[in-house]
Amino acid sequence: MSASPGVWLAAIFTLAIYSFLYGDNPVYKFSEHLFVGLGAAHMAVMGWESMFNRAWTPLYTKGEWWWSGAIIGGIMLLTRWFRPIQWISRIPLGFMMGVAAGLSARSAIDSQFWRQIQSTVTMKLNTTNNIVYVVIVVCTLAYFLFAFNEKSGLGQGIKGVGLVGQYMMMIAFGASLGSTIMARLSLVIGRLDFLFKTWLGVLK
Amino acid sequence: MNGDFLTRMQNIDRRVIYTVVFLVLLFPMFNPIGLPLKISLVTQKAFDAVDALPAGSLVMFTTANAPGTAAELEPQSIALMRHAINNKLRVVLNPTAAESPRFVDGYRQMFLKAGYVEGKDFLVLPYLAGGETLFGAMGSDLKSAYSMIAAGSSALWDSIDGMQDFDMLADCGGGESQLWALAHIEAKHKTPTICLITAVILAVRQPYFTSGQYKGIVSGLSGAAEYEVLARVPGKGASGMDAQSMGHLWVIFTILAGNIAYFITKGKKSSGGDR
Amino acid sequence: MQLVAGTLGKVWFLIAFTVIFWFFVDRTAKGHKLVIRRIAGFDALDEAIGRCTEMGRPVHYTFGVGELDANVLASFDVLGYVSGQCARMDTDIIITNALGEVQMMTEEIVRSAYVHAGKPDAYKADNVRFVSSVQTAYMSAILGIFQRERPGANLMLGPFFAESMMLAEAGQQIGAIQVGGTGRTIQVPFFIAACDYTLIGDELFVAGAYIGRKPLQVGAVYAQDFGKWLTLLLIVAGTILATSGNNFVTDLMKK
Amino acid sequence: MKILRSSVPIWLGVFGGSIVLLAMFIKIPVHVGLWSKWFLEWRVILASFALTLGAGNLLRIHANRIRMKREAWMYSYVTIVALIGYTVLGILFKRTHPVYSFIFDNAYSPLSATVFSINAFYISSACYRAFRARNGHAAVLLLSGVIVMLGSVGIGYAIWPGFNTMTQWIMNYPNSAAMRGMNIGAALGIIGVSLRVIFGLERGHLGGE
Repeated sequence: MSASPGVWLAAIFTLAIYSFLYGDNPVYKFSEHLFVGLGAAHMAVMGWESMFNRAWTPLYTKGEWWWSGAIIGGIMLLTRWFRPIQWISRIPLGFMMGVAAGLSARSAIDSQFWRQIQSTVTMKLNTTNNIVYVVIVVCTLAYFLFAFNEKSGLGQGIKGVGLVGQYMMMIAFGASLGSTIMARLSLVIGRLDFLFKTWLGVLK
Repeated sequence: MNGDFLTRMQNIDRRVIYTVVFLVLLFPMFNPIGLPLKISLVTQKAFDAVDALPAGSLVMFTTANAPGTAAELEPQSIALMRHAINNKLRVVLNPTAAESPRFVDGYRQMFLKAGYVEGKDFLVLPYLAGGETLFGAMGSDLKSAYSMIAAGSSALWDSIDGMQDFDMLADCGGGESQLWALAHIEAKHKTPTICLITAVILAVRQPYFTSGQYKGIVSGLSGAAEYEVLARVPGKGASGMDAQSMGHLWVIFTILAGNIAYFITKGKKSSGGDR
Repeated sequence: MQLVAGTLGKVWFLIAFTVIFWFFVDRTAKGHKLVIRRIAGFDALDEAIGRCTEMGRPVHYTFGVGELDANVLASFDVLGYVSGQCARMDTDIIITNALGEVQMMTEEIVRSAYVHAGKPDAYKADNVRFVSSVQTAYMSAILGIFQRERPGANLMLGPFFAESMMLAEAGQQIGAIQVGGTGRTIQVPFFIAACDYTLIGDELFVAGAYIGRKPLQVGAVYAQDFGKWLTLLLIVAGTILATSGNNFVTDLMKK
Repeated sequence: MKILRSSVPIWLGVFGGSIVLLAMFIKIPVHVGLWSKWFLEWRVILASFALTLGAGNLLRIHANRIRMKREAWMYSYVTIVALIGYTVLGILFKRTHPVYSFIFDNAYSPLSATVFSINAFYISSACYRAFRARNGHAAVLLLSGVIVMLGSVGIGYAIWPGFNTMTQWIMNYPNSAAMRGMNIGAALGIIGVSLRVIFGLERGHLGGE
């Protein structure tokens, strides 16, 4: 059995969280509230450090003036705490939303849309596997068509193809679930390893 | 077996499932079964790519390892670090997530213990926030992205001009960082890239391996176990594999049992917990 | 002005997308009725809120811990609608956030939904909560909230990471009616396994159009559908041509 | 004033968003690329500031909880003390301080790892319910799930090597293709939603209509 207070503490917290699997209890509540506090604090510390390293130091020591935009924007965000001037925080907020949209659109157009099509159109339909692949892509995509009248002939057709796509998606979802179970079990194995090897020392 | 029992089995208390999961995982940890380990192609290729690097090659190890995913990523990372040490590679350690610096400290200790000199044979970069933005900045101008590192403070850092000087990029994480590595670094500098990931995301990363963008993938605890075998650095990965197999077997058993019970009692009304 | 090499195709695509977008915005604004197929996940929202009202339990709404992106924005449309309905039905809505900026935006959305519903005083600031930007801390807090405040509905729409499984299963355990939806397709299976209704990928992004039927949003759906038809055309034509040794489509897309 | 309150945020968003998007296509004028780089970097810093506000909100909610004596209010003290104490420690004495590291290693890390591992129990009970052949869809889900489960660990290989081959096939073809279809669809959705912001048509998140 370990003599290190740190290991004991870690073991107690591990058991505290697992106790939730039986039901909510004071020990879990304590650990949960502690963790939420620590988590927010760690993020604040990392955020502060990063702000300092990334924006303040280059601005202050190297004269990279353009960082001041970020710092001024940040201070504008903080007006949120003062009701009469709260509206000022909307200015950087609007900016953040815009940039997020720009960035989202950018990666969607390139890696998620264009390049995925590119790697599909180069497929030659000369093996069964490739034909299956292309058919599945087409059917799945058909499921995501929205703007049609379900009662019309075309609508019925799209719905039919989409239904095949739906079945294909179910295969994919099953596969994901199946392979995820393994990944998740590893995490418990990691904790058990800690409890029985590092803490109790009963496992070689 | 009567219908009542079967109905109850379909709505079995979760806590029973949980308890058995614990026991089933524990049993093989105490009594190793030694089930066969099949080396997968992705791991083999990852190992080959690292093993082919001549001594002194420069590797960038970007890691988003965090306590939540460490059970999978840590054994992989340690195996890779030990392989790098055995092959005398120079490594730049780069924590890219807010929770990673503590893990990088651990690798730093490993290198120091192996006789590496900090700043000459290996280097630890400070953590910078930014996620994708950071990868973009690294790809376009590594030195200015880390402009807070003073010139002259490290011989290794001074000898590097940018990502083009690296012989390999190894990205570790359970999020999107492997895609950023591809988009901003591999695409631009053709740096051979491997990734160390959680098994969950293997399904979505595999297409990038097939297309040759990743030279190899180490995925999950099984990937770690395979890498340990290939690199001859026994560690935590291999010891967990039996437990995984047993855990899986139990889950499959519950699913089959649940289905059999469901089909026998089909038509009867089942209450709750069955949505 | 000079274009980056290899982006000409994308530029043309974006231009076409924009033109079609505005064309249909114009048409809907002029009163043309445009159709959108049924999406069960959105129809279920009212049922979920109704059940909470009946049982006197709150609605829980979350975006997950992912970054501020298009998923969050699409989800904002749903949140606006749901919080308005909650205000009208006098049902509490708890929103848990993992990002500071999203927290601020949700405050604005929920508050104005309450104002529009004519019940500005019913808005409870303490129910729009920042929980944690640390994924696991966020999960642990949600487990607690679910056990202690027992929401009757759990709506999860946004960019989810591994917290999806835990949220959905925890909600299932307390018997909440659940709707899950995300454009991060890798998380969809977990919603499928534990939710009553799941919005798969793109379905989430038509939220605004489906619920609000505002011309602007309906226009976007038509532009999205144009993109899909174009993709289908490219894939079918491209693969058939590629099989016969003609790389026309491949080359076209490289330009 | 009204313009500052309602229109400026929208137009700043339009400006920021279009610069970032255009930088993908336009090489000259050089400002587009430079500004886009700045904007992306600013966003990261702004997010750090927003996180501070989030922490403030957390403090306020827990303080209110103590004040109103809501359920489990005593525990709110734990959150408040941990949040303030750990932040002060980290900022004044740096993350490298032994006490900071001790707490990180022996409280934060095990808590985080254990919470994450609860996923394993949850997914096994979710699968128990989901993998039931109630209808065609569920049957397909069940079948592919079980094959992949057997194919990805040693024991499946020991039972029948074919599981491994089948798993590889499912992963590389049906799974990969369906994921690709979904991704393309989702990408178009993202483009549609993002363009609405870039065109300045969205204002709900800023308190507007």
